[in-house]
Amino acid sequence: MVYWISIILMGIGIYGLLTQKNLFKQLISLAIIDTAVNVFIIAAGYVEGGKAPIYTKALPSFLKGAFVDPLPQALVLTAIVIGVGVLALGAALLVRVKEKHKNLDVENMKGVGE
Amino acid sequence: MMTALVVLAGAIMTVAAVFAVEAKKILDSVIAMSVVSLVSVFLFIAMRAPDVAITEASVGAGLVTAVFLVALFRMKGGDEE
Amino acid sequence: MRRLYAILIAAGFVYMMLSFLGVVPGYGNIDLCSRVSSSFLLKDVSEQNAKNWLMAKGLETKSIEKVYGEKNKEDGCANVVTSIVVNYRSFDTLGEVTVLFTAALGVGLILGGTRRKKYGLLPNFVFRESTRILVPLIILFGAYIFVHGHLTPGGGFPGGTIIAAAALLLYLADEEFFLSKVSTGALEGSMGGLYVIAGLLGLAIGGYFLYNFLPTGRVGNLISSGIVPIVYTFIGLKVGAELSGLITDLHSEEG
Amino acid sequence: MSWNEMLGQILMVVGGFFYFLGGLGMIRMPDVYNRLQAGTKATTLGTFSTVLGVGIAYPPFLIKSLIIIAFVALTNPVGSSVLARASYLAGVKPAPITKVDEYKGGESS
Repeated sequence: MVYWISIILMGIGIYGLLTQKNLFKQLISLAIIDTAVNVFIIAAGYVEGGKAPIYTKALPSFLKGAFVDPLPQALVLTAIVIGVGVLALGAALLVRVKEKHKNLDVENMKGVGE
Repeated sequence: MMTALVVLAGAIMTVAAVFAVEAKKILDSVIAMSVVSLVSVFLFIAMRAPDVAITEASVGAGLVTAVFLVALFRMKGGDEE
Repeated sequence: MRRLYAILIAAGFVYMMLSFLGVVPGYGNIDLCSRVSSSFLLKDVSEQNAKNWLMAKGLETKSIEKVYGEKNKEDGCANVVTSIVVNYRSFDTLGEVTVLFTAALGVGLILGGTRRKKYGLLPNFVFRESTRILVPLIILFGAYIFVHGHLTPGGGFPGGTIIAAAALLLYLADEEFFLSKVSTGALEGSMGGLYVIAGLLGLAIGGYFLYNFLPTGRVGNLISSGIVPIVYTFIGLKVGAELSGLITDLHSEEG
Repeated sequence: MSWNEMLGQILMVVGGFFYFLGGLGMIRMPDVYNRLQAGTKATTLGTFSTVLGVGIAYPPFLIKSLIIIAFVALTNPVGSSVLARASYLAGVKPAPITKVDEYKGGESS
């Protein structure tokens, strides 16, 4: 189920990346792909009926189905923060591009795409 | 119950993503992207990942939207001069 | 025409990913025993309870004693994700922090300046005065999140982001406010240096980089799990200073 | 069910009722300022009531819920006032039924 949601979101992101001529729209498509991939990786570690991976007083029922898998969560925690760095750097670059070329359209820039 | 909520969240995310890609104004697009991030927080909670959920809520939905809005505001400010 | 090609490519990608779904295990049907060790799953907050439970099940008690008696890699953290992120994948986190630093450095090189960019917004009395009350509380909340990172959900990265949100609030409330580049740079650099020094201390004492050399205490206490809360405090302050510097760069101009 | 759980759940139901009133106001009110007023006032009361109900029903959460109430009381009115001011400065006209506009001509801060 969640696999389907994230794959459809990735498809929408790729579609936006291919069709939109505005650079800011392409950055937003990249952000959508980022979120979708994170959802996909978390879904790969979900165990039906599992608990959140935090030790509490009650001991988990024996092994199978005790926790969800904590390793994808740690990886996604890294991926989210790096995504912020990438998107902020992209936004800063776009501010400069706008100052230089006066617009963000890929096909109307001087010296680009001709 | 949980499955129905997950399906609803997926529907909202898909509609918001299509709107974010196809909207005419970039401001609408940024807000729709933030909606996608916020609903994905619910998916993370449904998949028992509270750590990722709190990080996505503060970093992905909060800071990225703020940075995009500030960058957009700078661009708009440059337009009027 | 362009849209048609885009739809075709996106549909091809979706078809490829859906056929790939046959390889990964189905949603929710993962056998966790094949992924992690059993002693990892058998830790508990209350020691006595766990022993009784194991005795009642007729299982061997050796593993549970090993968990409480010796140091193993996940020692002391109640939150497993934290123990993965800052205990035995800590070198990875050091690289992640470096990537974030590089991104903030890039933003500073592209947009940075020494003067506050003014938009000519009118000052708002209510917002400015309430921001003065709120900002210390927000910073306190961020500190709470990253100090309790090994017990509750949260940790250094969301805590640092909340601190950066306080800086963003100050920028929105006051047209004159400008965070000095020196202060954020000094805080960030010293915290990154302390992280590396903690790793080198582990190398000197335990034999490998970022070894958890402090006593680990009991699972669930605030002062437990060795250097994990200390390292998370470093990460939280570093990320907060970095993102505050990033927001400062976005609000500044040359001149 | 002990008395404190009962009291807490009654408070939670009252909070849900206030949320419902806030949602109704969002639909029924004519312009953005009235909607902000409905959305903020009703949901602030609803949050107070719900969080206090949780704190009374489960006493370990009482202090945390009081802190949350203090936070909400600080942030919610400020956010609402800033939103209203921003929409006024952006040129959103109030509904024609409005009689008094004290904000016209700038503020006196």
